[in-house]
Amino acid sequence: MSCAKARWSGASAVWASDHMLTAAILAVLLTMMMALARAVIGPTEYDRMLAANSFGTKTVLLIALGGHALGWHSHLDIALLYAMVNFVGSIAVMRFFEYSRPQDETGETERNA
Amino acid sequence: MLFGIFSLMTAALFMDLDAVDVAFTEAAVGAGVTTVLMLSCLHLTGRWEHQPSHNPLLPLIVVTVTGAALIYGTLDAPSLGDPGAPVHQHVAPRYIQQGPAEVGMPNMVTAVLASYRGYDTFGETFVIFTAGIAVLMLLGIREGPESVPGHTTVGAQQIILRVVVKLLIPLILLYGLYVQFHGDFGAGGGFQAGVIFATAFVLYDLAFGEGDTQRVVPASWLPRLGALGVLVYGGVGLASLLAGKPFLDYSALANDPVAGQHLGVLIVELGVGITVFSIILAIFYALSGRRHGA
Amino acid sequence: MSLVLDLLSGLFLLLGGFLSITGGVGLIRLPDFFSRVHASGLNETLATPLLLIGLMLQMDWSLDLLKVLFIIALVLATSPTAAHAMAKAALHGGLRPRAADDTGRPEDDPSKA
Amino acid sequence: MIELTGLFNYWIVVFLMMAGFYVVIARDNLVKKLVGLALFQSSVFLLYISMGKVADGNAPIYEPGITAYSNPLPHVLILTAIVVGVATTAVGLALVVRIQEAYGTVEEGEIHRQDVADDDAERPAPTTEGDAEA
Repeated sequence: MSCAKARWSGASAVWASDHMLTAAILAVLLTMMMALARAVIGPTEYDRMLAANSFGTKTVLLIALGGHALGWHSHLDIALLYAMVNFVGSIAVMRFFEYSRPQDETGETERNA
Repeated sequence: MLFGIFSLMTAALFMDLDAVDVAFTEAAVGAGVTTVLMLSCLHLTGRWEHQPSHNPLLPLIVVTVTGAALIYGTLDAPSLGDPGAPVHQHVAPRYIQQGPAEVGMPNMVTAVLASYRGYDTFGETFVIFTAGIAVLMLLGIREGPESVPGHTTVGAQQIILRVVVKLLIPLILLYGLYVQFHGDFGAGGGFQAGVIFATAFVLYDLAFGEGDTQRVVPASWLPRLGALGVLVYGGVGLASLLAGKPFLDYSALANDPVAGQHLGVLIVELGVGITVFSIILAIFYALSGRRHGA
Repeated sequence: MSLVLDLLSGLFLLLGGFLSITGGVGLIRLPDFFSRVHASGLNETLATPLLLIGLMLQMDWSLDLLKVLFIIALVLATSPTAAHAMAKAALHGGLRPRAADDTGRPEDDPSKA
Repeated sequence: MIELTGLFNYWIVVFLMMAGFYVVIARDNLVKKLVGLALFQSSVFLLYISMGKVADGNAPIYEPGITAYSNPLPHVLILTAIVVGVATTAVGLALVVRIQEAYGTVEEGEIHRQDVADDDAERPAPTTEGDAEA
């Protein structure tokens, strides 16, 4: 293993890690697609909520990684902000469902067209 | 529900278009505040909608025709990223070339926002203030805690959530301050910071209930705070007027014009931040206070 | 030194990307809400720090490193909390884990999956 | 064809705008209409921002050695517009809430029916139709 490492030039290691970055971005994008699919098909609201939350976290990752790869300005500020706001959004949605559940059981469900 | 996701994507798109500040705002506003407000309203009006009573075909045709016309219209438009487009010809080059020297801050967006286009921003702040007042007139804030503080029913089961929220809120507030005062150098400024601050309190409200939050920030403060923000902004303008310069010309605020600009922008951003924070929190109080009363 | 860093970074990014995709697959494939919460929650909690550490190893010393560290801390705090809160809200709202109904072997139920 | 591919940003904007427009005119639910308006609004944001983009430009934050920046002016306009948009959306939501309290529904057709019924009950005079219009 150490022999193999020694034969690697610095340039090829940079090349490898650059491609790892690309691969990681692609992986995150793929996960976002899956989360989106779950959000669209999700049978219950909770599934949608979960997918949205997951999607948000992956967006944080995408902005952090992609911003680094593309050299965006101050992308980390935005990623940080996202990580906060996404949490707030998830909690808000959760609260909303928790509140509105009893109403559904008292006759609102029939209207679900 | 998917609206939140949509705004996340929009912000990522803005990033790619170099609009750091806009992405920042959209991130702060779209995912958090808009979702919360929409949900509060949905909660009041019921979650399910009736089937549309009329045929969807006619709107579809209207939309298709309009869209086709618009797309036909775009054929003459300058293509994406063309530096020769008319947008880039008039005042923008001056902002870019002279801005850093004249206003003395690297972030041109903040410079244009607060200094060159100070009138516009003053107007926008007023619009926000007016909108907040309108919401308050329509709904009103339920004053005072209706539940015994510390014994809220909401989220009483969610102990983990409460602890994490408690840990998180100082961080969010700190970050809001950073955004507020770092706006001269990087993405950020009063609008975003105000929204972030409001988000922190909204989070507290969501986890601990109305009563506790109103003990921290009483609802009666908020309209006054909003007015204070607008007054701070206008006061800077008046100060420069009294110093013998045009309204909102910050060069008059210090001996060195650039330092004066910097000072003016800082104060103005602070005013904007205060207004945005208090108005958004007031709107949230108004919408969520109805929840229990209705 | 930089060679080791690059290799490590690539390793972290690869692992993180793999975990992220695994979470996405779990989000799509698992049969009910609670297992999906577990897939997404656990994967986010591990994949995000891995990816971000991989990113950190590629960056120069600056304030940005601290920001990434903040993002990691934030995601580590919020992601499990959000997952926990959502699962609790779902349980509170009347959703039951499938395995609780029977002996633990979920039968094939096309209406739910 | 190369000319055309540079225009795709407008097409995305048009698509978004029309999606929002469709929601506004085809849905009865007032909250849905507001969501549609917000969608419409963000398509306009996108239009402005994409117009401000300069190829190979950088974010408009001054750094030594960089000469090409994207246009900061649209950014400023849209930045304020987003926050103002939230405030105005909130006004719309507040109105919807009041309508809900007054009529017990947020469906447009239902509200209209109640309005017409109210007018009929108040004034059975032949001027009913004109009043319903107003």
